[in-house]
Amino acid sequence: MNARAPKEVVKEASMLKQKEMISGNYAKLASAKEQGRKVVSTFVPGNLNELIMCFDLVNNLPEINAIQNGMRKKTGGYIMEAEKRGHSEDVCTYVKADLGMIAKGNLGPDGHPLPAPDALLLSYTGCFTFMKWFELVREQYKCETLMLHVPYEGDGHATKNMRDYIVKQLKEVIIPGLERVSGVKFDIDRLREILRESAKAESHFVWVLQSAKNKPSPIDAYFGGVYYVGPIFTAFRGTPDATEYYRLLRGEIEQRIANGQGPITPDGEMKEEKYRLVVEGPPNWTSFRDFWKMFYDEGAVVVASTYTKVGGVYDLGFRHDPDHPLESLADYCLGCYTNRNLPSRIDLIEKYVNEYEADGLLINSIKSCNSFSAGQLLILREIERRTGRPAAFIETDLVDPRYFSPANVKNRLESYLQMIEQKRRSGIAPPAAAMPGAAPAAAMQ
Amino acid sequence: MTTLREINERCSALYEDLNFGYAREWKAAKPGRKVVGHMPFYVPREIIHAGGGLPLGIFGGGDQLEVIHGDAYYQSYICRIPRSTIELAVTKRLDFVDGMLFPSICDVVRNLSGMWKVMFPNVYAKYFDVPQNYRDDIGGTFYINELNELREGLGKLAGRRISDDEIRASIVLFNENRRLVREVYAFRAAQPWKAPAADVYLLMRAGMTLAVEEHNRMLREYLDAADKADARKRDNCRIVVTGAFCEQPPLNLVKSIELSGCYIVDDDFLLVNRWEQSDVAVEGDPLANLAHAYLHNSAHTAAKYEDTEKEKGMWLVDSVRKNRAEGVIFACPSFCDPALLERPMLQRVLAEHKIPFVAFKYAENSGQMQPIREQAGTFADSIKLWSVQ
Amino acid sequence: MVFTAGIDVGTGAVKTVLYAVDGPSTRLISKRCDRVRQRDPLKLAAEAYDQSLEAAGLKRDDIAYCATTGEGESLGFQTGHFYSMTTHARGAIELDPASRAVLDVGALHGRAIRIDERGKVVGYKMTSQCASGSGQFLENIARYLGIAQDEIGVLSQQGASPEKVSGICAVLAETDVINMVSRGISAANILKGIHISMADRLAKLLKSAGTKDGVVMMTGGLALDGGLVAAMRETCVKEKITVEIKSSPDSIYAGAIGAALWGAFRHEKLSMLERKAA
Amino acid sequence: MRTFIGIDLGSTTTKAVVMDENSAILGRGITNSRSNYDTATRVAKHEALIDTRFTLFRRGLGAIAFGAGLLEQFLAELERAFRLEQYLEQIGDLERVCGDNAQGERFRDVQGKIRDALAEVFAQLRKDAPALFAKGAKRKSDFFRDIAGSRFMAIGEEVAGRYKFPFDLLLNIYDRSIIEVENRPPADDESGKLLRALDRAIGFMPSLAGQSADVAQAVRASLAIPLEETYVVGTGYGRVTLPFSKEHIRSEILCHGLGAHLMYPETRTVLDIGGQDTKAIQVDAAGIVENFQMNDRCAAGCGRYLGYIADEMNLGLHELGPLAMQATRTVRINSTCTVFAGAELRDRLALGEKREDIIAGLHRAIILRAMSILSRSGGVKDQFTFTGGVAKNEAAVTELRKLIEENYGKVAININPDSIYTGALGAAEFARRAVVH
Ligand SMILES: Nc1ncnc2c1ncn2[C@@H]1O[C@H](COP(=O)(O)OP(=O)(O)O)[C@@H](O)[C@H]1O
Ligand SMILES: Nc1ncnc2c1ncn2[C@@H]1O[C@H](COP(=O)(O)OP(=O)(O)O)[C@@H](O)[C@H]1O
Ligand code: SF4
Ligand code: SF4
Ligand code: SF4
Repeated sequence: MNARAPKEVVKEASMLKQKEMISGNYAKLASAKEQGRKVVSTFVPGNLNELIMCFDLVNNLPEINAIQNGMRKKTGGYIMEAEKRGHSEDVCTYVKADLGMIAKGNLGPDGHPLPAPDALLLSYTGCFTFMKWFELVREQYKCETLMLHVPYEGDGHATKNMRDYIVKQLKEVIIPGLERVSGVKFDIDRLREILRESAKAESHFVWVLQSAKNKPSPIDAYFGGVYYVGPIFTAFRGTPDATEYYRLLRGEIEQRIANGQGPITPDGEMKEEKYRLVVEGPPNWTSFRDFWKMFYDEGAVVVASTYTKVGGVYDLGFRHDPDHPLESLADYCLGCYTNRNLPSRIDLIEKYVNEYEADGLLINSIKSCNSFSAGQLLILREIERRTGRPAAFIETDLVDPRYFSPANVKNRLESYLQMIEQKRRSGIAPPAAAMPGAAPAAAMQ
Repeated sequence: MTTLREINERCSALYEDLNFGYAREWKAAKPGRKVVGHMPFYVPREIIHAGGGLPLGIFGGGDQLEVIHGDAYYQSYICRIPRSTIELAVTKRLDFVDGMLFPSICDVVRNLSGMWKVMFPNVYAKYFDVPQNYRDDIGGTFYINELNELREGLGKLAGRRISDDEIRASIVLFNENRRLVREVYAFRAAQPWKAPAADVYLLMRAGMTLAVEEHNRMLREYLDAADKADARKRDNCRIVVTGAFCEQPPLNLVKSIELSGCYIVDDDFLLVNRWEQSDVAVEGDPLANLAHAYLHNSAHTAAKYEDTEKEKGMWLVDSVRKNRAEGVIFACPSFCDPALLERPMLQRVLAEHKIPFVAFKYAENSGQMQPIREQAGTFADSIKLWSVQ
Repeated sequence: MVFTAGIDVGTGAVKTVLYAVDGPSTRLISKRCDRVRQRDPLKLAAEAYDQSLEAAGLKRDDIAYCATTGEGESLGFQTGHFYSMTTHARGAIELDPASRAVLDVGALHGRAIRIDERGKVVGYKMTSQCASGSGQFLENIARYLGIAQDEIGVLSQQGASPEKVSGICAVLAETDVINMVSRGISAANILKGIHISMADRLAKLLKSAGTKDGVVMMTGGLALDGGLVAAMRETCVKEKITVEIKSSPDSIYAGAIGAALWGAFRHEKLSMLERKAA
Repeated sequence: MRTFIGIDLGSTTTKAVVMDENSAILGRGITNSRSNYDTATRVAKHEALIDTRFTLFRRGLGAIAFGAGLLEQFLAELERAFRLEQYLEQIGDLERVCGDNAQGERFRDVQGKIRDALAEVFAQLRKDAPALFAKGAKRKSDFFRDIAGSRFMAIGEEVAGRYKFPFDLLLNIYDRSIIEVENRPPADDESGKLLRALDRAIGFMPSLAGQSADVAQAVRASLAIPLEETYVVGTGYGRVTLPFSKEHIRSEILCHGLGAHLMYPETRTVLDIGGQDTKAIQVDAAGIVENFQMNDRCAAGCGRYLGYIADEMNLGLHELGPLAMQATRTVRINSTCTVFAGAELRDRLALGEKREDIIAGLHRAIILRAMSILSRSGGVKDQFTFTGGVAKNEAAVTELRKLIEENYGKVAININPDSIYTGALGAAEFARRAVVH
């Protein structure tokens, strides 16, 4: 990738730290069985990492495996394998990448075998597919499956009924289940301790995301952001390692702000910030670098993204709360990005476009993910209407290389950026509240 | 006496009417009447009815609706039903609908509920969640509270509180409806040549539009008339269709399956009216009774969590046995995650029980039936040629 | 001994065969293939059937079972209809009893059908909506390249460094090909590239239909394209699918043959039931 | 003089527009992309420059006092004479190549016959040529491939019949040779051809007799004006293959938006249906793109769809629209997959539907798809401009007008005979703006 770069880009301390953390977790997974440790598989959105830690369980995250495999270009084969075994080409490719990986020997992204889980902790948060996914995995392992049903915030807010329902499930289904699997007795004070640590990292993390309000932005809140969310969305939230990671990261970013520097890219530092974008939707992983390059080559920086909120919308103020441990877990699950209804998602994006002074919104629509994708075209329209800034739409997939068409993505992205540029040059301010959806909206009253 | 042909024509007319003339007339007949639409799948229609409302099933646009604006809201890789539903709405075909319920079936319908709120802020739009935990003290409690919230919402729409007694009375009527529906299914399973799949489908579809009292009458008339039908039994095999619980197949597909040599003896089209599989108790707290029926005695589909691995798919095996079917056809909408992710699990169970199956996908507006006939026909051929007679 | 007929009404051509069947012994009396071109395939089928009978000195009444397949359901005078996969399966067994799978590639479709030794379909996979791997596409490209139908196979096998075409869509694939011509890629390499792309898709179908080994009989129009057959063999080696790809000069008749033979089978069964009933 | 050139490298056709520094269009050129992108670019530009010469002739001849309509008549005569020269040159090339291609193994048994037959075919082609370019003659297409091809087929079939060998052989030689001929960059003796055409045109116009020297003088003078390619901008589907640096390439969306704005400044919505893509573009009062949508990777429902249908029915593209206009009802077609268009057609024919009704249904299907894309881009606003090759199809246009009115009420709809050049026009303007502020 950086073959032409004069020298290897220096890895910053935070990068090294994260690398070490991730490989540490994979090593823990690989040796779990020898060490007699129990493994639990669970999902990122609404994950109960603090609770899992209370039972000394090792955390295996199938979505993260799929991402890592995607970046290593292994998922194409896995998906084929799953399709060969009867899965439709229409369905979520995370699921197929996971099942294909299991079918092909269950080697983790680092090449070491992954252990069979002792329990599946099915956090049904923000995505219906999770439920089917773990039913399918359960079929393979025949292991205990603990279902935590998180109701959807259909009316835009959590209700007492929802919260009570989750807390009750935690108390009567999840905690007893984890006790059974791990043989460890639940200790609420231990949970409080871990939650306290989580909250620290969470505050650092929010600072990191909000640093993008600077001009130029010292970070890319999407392509860089997916690295920054790593510790807090996965097996590390609640560990001192995570707090340390964010402390390091924060230091580095402070330095970049002081120097007036832009984000670091795989090809070195970004020279000029020409466009500031908000991005909705997950990235494509199989061509992640190429995808990113299309942005930084044009001087486009992502200043805020919704994908970095799938594991919690911390910038709206939520923190894990040691004083209300189970209730705050419930609130955390309820508040993940994809568990918020569509109007709330639109409000959030609108806020980002305004607060981060973005040139517009770019939606990366993912073929796999109905949870994100269904309704994005309305989001696009609403944001244009409310902010008067242009939005654009590209289509890719998470981990299915068949659905990443570089020429197509580049064409749309370039057209979009040139459009922003042309508008600027003509000196015409974006027409306030121009209603591009005029006609159909008229039909809607 | 109403003839089969008359019933059939009435049902076809209701099915083809994309302007929902019947519901409009029903609403206009008395001031203050409310129509509450719902997407396919389960919603407690009793509560709508108890509030004096008409539950109206919105099952997409079928193959006759030209979708122009709907595509503006959905990418090509999302199933058809939400886009045709949006098309119905933006072309003002649903402008008389006072409320919309979006059952908990998948992320697409879930997000559609939010789109409705944005696009039609004056309509009562609710995402109606159901528990995936089946313990009375956990999921049950949650559900009763949700039902109460729905009762309040619909009460506001009706302009009054919906009483327990009213709900009880509705439960009685809907129990009757479900009983008759079960009877029609049983009749067809016994003599499928007398109850062609397309006719039964239209009869059930009518129930998504008509007032329940009227549909009950129609079902009774149908049973009478169909029994007397003079139809020749054909050399067809008997199959169960599954996977079509949300976006509906085009009528031609239902016909094609039968034409290519398969009698449909059970299916999961329009599960709404067969959701509770036996009577809902009438005495006592009606919401608790509805919750109880939901938790312990409702249909199995991909949208529900199966909490016991051993039980996975057994309902399908049971249906095959009970209806003496010789095979299963999986007909799933293209891009339907719930149906398509469920499919391999069900297929494994069928294979374990040595029940043959075949699978294909459709869209509500699929035009070319040739590949469908080909697959259903080959399936029928193989059962016919190889069955041990 | 009984006479049976099989009529395969396809999108590209109507195939008609007559058989004499005596228990397990089967004899092909006649076969003919009529290109549909711009004609009405049903009328064409009726004519072809009558002319076949006449040439064989038979009348319609002499035929114990006349079976249609393909799109012949609405022909009207047949005794019964069997669906294509059923008939291709039986046809493949007739062409080579060792066949355990059929690859049926025609004008607009591709199917992999897994069968058992009795010719029963045990699994299948068809190409879906998108059709860059269809015969029609190949025909269009060949014309564009200025290559006659019978040359395609020979030329393709001379392609030493084939260029792959995109698999998404025939329209886009066409653009790919035009691009190649403009880059000076030879016709042989282009054709070979198309054959390889088609073979890739078909191999995938084969795999997902569950075929792992044994004889795979290619049927349908494209079984006669030596280039495709060769590419199929290479692809199977490359993909480590240990099957033996075969094709027969009568491959194009597989559907009609299967129909005629299933007709005989059904006739036997029905007469048996009648005897039992009597 | 300074010229600014825009090139739109489309999937089906390549268009070029030459502009002067005042945004006046000097010339337009179009060619088939279905041969070679480089060549197509060169040919289109070349054609546009020739067209530019004609504009210069017109300007140059403006000083001469002509009788009523005489100037137009003369220019038309000149153009026809020039096209004929051009055509004959290419026929010569084609004959040579066909001769070479007839040497192959395949033709050994009939070599003699083929040689004689080819000679006869080409003699006839030459003989027919002047009539093709005579006043008022209608040509099947503007592209050599199509004009020469259809004549070749017609004559070839008859000749092969007489010589008693399969016509397929001749067809095959033609198919082979035409690619080679198409891929040959234009020979650069344009002034020569123009001057020969000048002589011929003057010869045809006795009414000019008195002024012929002045006319020739003016034409020669215009021909001598050097055309400087000041700035070139490329756009279109194949723009990435253009050997241009990044500053010289613009997205086709922007170019279409700007081009439509130049033609109709009041335009707010633009629809372009080309061979492989459909674009809906919203522009503001300055021609700046506000929003756009394109079809996804699937080529369903684009121009090529009509091409497949035409091929399937053995019709020319331009015959399709008129046929659809004869429909009495419109058959509902739900799939616009290009590849299966033929199958769908056969299916419907088998069900007993009438040919024209089905064709009408297919047209409606395309337009419905375009309507969806329009709706997705933000609907249709006054004024609406329809561009791209499909805008030449009257059935498509009729259907579109109907649907627009139904869905968006009365909206002014602009369709320009030169709408196919919209993208190239926008590109030329971008080229001009890059230099002139
Ligand atoms: N939108 C559609 N309309 C009609 N038929 C469809 C549609 N989508 C898919 N099909 C049919 O489904 C079949 C593909 O099924 P299959 O390949 O088994 O699906 P999957 O890849 O999901 O397993 C094809 O035969 C095709 O005819
Ligand atoms: N004379 C005509 N009549 C009808 N349709 C035409 C005509 N000429 C071109 N077309 C249509 O226009 C399409 C090409 O459009 P064009 O805008 O040139 O495409 P592109 O820009 O992609 O090259 C053809 O596929 C054809 O369907
Ligand atoms: S559908 Fe989306 S949220 Fe759900 S598992 Fe797939 S990628 Fe994740
Ligand atoms: S068809 Fe399937 S994916 Fe589509 S809305 Fe219905 S359940 Fe959801
Ligand atoms: S991609 Fe091509 S073959 Fe596939 S549906 Fe679209 S037009 Fe048809």
